[in-house]
Amino acid sequence: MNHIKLLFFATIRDRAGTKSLEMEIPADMTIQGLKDKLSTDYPNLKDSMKSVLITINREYAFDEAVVPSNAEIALFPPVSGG
Amino acid sequence: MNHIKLLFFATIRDRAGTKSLEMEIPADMTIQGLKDKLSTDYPNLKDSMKSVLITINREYAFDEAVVPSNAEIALFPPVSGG
Amino acid sequence: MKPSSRPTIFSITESEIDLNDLLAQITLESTGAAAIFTGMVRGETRRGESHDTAYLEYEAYVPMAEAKMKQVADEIREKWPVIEGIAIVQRIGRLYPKTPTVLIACTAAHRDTGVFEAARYGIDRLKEIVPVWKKEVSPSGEFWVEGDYIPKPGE
Amino acid sequence: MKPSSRPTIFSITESEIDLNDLLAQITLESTGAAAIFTGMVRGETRRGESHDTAYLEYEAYVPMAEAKMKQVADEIREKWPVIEGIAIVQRIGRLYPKTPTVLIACTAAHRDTGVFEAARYGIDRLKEIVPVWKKEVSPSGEFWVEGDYIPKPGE
Repeated sequence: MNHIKLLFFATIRDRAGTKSLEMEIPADMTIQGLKDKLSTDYPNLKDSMKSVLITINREYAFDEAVVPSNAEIALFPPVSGG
Repeated sequence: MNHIKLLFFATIRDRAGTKSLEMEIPADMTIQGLKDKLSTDYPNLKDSMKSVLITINREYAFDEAVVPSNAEIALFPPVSGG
Repeated sequence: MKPSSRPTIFSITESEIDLNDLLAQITLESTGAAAIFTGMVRGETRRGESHDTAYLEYEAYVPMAEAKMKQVADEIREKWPVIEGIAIVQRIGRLYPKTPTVLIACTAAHRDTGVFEAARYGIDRLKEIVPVWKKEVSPSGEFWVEGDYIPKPGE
Repeated sequence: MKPSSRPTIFSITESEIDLNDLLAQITLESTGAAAIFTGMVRGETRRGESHDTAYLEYEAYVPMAEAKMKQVADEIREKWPVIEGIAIVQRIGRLYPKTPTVLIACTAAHRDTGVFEAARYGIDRLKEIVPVWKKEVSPSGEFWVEGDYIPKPGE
């Protein structure tokens, strides 16, 4: 199992009800797998998983990427700064 | 005769040796006529009269314009601000 | 000029954006021109659905946002190698109408070598890839403003 | 918005150019974007004949320069009617390297409606028709910088 840290921002944080979580995941889990797990474990997040942006260690990541151990994973909607 | 005020800037002022002059000119004198008069009266200015910009009452003026009475006439090189 | 002598400033801050100070920090002996973009909180919006805004609440994923600002600066330098200094600053927290919230400034020796285009590119890219979000609070409620850009792999 | 409520600032000044203050003066409740151009004294010039500059001495035909700045602002408003505020400031006197000498700033509700183009147009026009001149003083002597634009009737 791999230990990872999750960070939530903006609408995703509001739905998760928390800014961050730590969890253990299987060593070969992909971003898609992580989304599926979050949809199951946190039903409030299910709808958000379709359009969420995800980063691994502060770089944008995509469904097929495998989540490395001790990764900092962030989940957020498309950015709206400026 | 018309009374006018002349203002000189930048290189033209350096050559004229003064910032301003007042003079009387014939009532029908044009800008071209004024340039000719200045070339004769102030030989130092002769070379400058080819490329000088001239304004009448703070608007750009051209050779055929007649100089009105009490005009404020300015003579200067192409601008270089910024 | 060595690339190392070209200042690049990028920061997420809760403090007021000081244009005079930032401009001075990216002005070199060889600098003759600067193009600066700032965005402000609009109190009255008339494009799209007309509405008023009491304030905006900005938040950022700070370490990633600063890394992505550096990436935007790197992209600017690659596209416009003559750019001398770059400043990219995003203010966060509760910001009221008329307050500058973001600044992109680029300097160069001359104005005709890309400073305007570089600043424009900078703000466009910031709004695509720098992880900052704003919640709009108005007399009638509050809602998150959502962007629509989906970064591509490698961005 | 009534044109009368749109601020237009134009001035020839011997004082420091304060970007923060000028930006605040042209920011309305409906403003969301500003493009600002500033020019500075270059201490080192490498384009054309490479040379160093100790300082520049600026002079202006003040009342006409301010009238022509107003004309530049009017031209901007005619070409980009969405522009909200405009500031055009030229500093004169003895100015040393790295000092901002000129500023053109334009504000609008959104960044994609011409603010960048308007600011660029403003500095280009200022350098064509606003009667200001600069004398360059360097270790090797001094000379007047001369422009090359000849205004047309009506300009």
